[in-house]
Amino acid sequence: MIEVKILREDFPILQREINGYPLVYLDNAATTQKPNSVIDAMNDYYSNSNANVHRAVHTLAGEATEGYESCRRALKSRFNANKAIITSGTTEAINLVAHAWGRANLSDGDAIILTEMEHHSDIVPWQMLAQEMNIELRYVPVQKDLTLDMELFEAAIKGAKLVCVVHISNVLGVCNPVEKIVEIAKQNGARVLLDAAQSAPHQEINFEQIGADFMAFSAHKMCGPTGIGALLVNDESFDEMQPFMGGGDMIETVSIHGSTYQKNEQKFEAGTPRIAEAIGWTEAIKWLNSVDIKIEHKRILESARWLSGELRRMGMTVYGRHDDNDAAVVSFLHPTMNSEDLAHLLDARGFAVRTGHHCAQPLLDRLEISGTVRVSLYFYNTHDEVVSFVNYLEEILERFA
Amino acid sequence: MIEVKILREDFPILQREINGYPLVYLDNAATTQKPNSVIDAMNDYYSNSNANVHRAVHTLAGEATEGYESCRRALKSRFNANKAIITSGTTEAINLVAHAWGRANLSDGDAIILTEMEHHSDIVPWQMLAQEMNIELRYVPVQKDLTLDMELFEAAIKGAKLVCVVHISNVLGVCNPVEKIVEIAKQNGARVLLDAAQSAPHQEINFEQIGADFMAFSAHKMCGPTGIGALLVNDESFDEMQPFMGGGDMIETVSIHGSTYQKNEQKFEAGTPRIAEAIGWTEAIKWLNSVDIKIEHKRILESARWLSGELRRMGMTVYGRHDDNDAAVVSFLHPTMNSEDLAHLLDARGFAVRTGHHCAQPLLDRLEISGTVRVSLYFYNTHDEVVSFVNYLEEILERFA
Amino acid sequence: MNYSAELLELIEEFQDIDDKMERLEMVFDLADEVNLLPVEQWCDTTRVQGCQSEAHVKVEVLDSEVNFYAGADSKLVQGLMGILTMAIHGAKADLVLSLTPEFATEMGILNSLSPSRSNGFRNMFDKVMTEVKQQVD
Amino acid sequence: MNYSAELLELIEEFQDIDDKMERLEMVFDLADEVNLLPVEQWCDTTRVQGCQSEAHVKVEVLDSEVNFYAGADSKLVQGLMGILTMAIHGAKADLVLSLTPEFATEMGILNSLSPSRSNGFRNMFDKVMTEVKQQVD
Ligand SMILES: Cc1ncc(COP(=O)(O)O)c(C=O)c1O
Ligand SMILES: Cc1ncc(COP(=O)(O)O)c(C=O)c1O
Repeated sequence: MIEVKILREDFPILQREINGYPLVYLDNAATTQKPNSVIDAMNDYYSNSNANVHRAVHTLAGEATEGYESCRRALKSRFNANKAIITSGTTEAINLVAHAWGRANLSDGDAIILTEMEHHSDIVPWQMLAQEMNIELRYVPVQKDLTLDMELFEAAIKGAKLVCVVHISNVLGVCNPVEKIVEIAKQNGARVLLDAAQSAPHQEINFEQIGADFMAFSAHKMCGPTGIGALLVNDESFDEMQPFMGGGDMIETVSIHGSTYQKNEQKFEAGTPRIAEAIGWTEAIKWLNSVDIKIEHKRILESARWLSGELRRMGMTVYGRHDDNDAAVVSFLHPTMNSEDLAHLLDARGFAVRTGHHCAQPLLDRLEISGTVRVSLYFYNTHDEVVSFVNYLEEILERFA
Repeated sequence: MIEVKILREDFPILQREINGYPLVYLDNAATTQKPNSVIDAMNDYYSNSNANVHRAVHTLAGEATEGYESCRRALKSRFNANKAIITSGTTEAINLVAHAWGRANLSDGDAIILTEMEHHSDIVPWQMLAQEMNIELRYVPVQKDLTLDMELFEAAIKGAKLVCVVHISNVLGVCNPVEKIVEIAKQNGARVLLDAAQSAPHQEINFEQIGADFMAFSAHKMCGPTGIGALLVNDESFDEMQPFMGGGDMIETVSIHGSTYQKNEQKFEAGTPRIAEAIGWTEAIKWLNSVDIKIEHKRILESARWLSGELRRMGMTVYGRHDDNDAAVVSFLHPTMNSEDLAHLLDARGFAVRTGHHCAQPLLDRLEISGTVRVSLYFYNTHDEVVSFVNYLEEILERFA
Repeated sequence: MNYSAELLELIEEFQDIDDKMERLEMVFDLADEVNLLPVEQWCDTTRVQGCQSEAHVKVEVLDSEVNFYAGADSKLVQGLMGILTMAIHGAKADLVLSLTPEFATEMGILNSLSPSRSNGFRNMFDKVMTEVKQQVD
Repeated sequence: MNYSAELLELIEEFQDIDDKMERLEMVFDLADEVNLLPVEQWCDTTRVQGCQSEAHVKVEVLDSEVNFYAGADSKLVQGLMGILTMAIHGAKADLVLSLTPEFATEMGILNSLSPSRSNGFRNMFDKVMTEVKQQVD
């Protein structure tokens, strides 16, 4: 086990001070920080190897192509997948499924199952598609215990063609029973899209073993750069996908009479790709590969559990349960104090938390609240940081509540 | 006028050696190199300010939001535009027009005008849309003198709803008469989309003055990072655009019964945006703002003219005319020697050129060739580099042709 | 600028504080200065756009003197309203119209706030100014 | 590895060259070693996939001896074919089947080429091996 102190040294931003106080970054579900290896790799690319990829002869283009494709290999290997399409993030990956698979394989009157726990990025694309194609959307409700109502899911699955489910909720940290969901979906002939934006950073995921058809996630939430993400696809669903965006790199031939497309992932990667980003992401995956993710997860989950207890003791309402596979995310509300005010006061001493609807309004509607304060931990957070957060929160409440 | 020697110092990659020879980077139409200020800004962002943008209270999120939005301001100000939507590049920007404007405003039997000079990224999206919506595509032919046949354009415009035209050809360097094209289009009630991927790096463009409705371009071709680009839109066309991709950040409210969307550019920027990239691009625009682009353009265009003459003297066929507004791009073919072989030999001494179809197969079909060798200059290229290129090429031809 | 003595004093007081938390504390305290606009009167015409929280303002110009009523579900926002109250409530309309949001920048409170909050302040200020102008014209 | 004396010599010759251009020059020269497959015989079954240029190969195993014919529109690619010719033409099929593309890596020619070209070489090698195997079985 690497000491967290040593692990922190990889992240230059953790030296930052805010208003004269050390940064305590507790907004990791929004985006994670980047280790030096990621920053340096992009730096090195731009300083030494920058070129456009594919179909070129010169040395730099070869290096850039190799760098870009190494990202795809790293993704396939870490997540055990046959096809990894590189996108600009989770959101584009889900939109890609809606356009490339949905529009080609769904039709008037079909049903898609979503859950009330979905992020907007896994709701709005389907609402838009539903409107266009007259498709029924069925939302699996979230129960009082913050889990999905699996009975209603089983009732809703009949006749559904696609199930879109978030692996780990970005508001609650709750990890959904995706193996069970895939099993039920498959029995009923439905495809499954996993929104793994929050799980990819926190778990070891075996895509093939889970048996989902699609899995979407973002680099920036797993120590990688902004502007890049991926969609993993199994072979069966990949073959059913039609091109989404058209342009350079995704074609085989173009004439004024029509075009033919590439056969592999590039078919869905139109235009100059995210080269520097892919090179950075490769390093982020290497960094994650080097971490004992189970031990680190357990450690920060313990901190989250402790934090939940302290917050409850202070009279807060905590939205989360923190089972073993849940993420170290703690959403809470003070009975009277405005959440944004609280976040401003926290920021005054360097504590970065997020407030608001976290892009999950349907979930908040179900919980009958309009937002939460969210603390989300990652592997470079220490228990000491969480303790100092609690101490300062108490000070705030004494002075302001 | 800044000495090119001094200007080169901004670009660390120009110190690179390839096989023991100094890199002579002549593949700028594919992608340009990045000045230190761009690399450093992204570095600094990841090392000191990285956070997710919008709707957040903490200091880092404020800095990230400010950084991201400063890119939009820089774009609007440099190109004199009211609306700048940030995309992942030219290709996505054009696909955005096809989906967000095209699908909402075109209908069965409408016509779109393209030219034979278009890049695949300005052809394939329209072929896909045409197939889906039964739209007619009319291609303006390229004449022997490598210009568009304006008579046939005027004949084709009747009844067309949209004209998509490349501002500067990435193969020929030819600058099309876009003011004239816009004038004719407007007289006939057609909208105009400019593919400015090659012109944005080389000219001062006043979007509002040109009067086009849409303008697409990529950061990576104008000293900025990969993975980011923009679509400029005028107000009239902006108001006609429907959302394209759905997800976080582009919504106002989401419920299980439906969603409402943002009113401004964010409506078309679903998901976590390209934050680091935007911050890098801002610096690239500042760098370009600091260059006397007219003088530098004239200088490299002179080199391109000289190169064309030398190549012709050596028996090459040159595809280009190099008028004052054309780009410093020189496409050529040796009568017998294979282009890729030539490029390999050039690379052996550090000269980076591109070969192949340059994602413009319809243009090459018209020229009855399958590819060219392309030398494309940018402001950091010196005339000495071009001279040494010619000298080495002569050596190659002596030994191999 | 034509700042009232009271406003000038407030600006100085703010400038004397280094610590961001203390500055926020002072803003909180100023929430009490607000002439409360009762929640029942909150509506679309009183709403300040672009605020993350609910923020409502109402202006009345009587005998060319500005009366300012406000309320918000955030105490911090209400504190900003308190500052604006001190700057304009009871002041002559022409004096009020000569103000710019500069004074808040001078206090250093705008950079103590997230961009969305400080934009919120600017929006509130603009809304108030527009309404004063309308009632004067 | 069971390299023939001729191939071993060639590998050494290549290893002795530092300069990339000279190495390419040698590859060019080896284009002459190819037993040309006439352009008229180029077709879909002879085409090497994934090559940027047209590259065609044909294999015949006669009396368990491999005969290799090839042609390309790139002289560099044809040079690679020449190297393969020296490695396999006239050799016993079982010896040929024991080869891996390693020898080209050892020569240093693969890293003298763009990834697409060196992939092209690998594709050519794989295609030849598959066809030898089919004819042996
Ligand atoms: C004229 C033209 N249009 C469009 C593109 C596509 O740009 P990107 O690949 O950055 O999306 C390019 C560059 O490849 C180009 O030269
Ligand atoms: C569960 C979940 N899904 C989707 C997203 C969207 O990811 P991105 O904004 O990177 O596209 C997020 C993050 O915001 C998320 O937490």
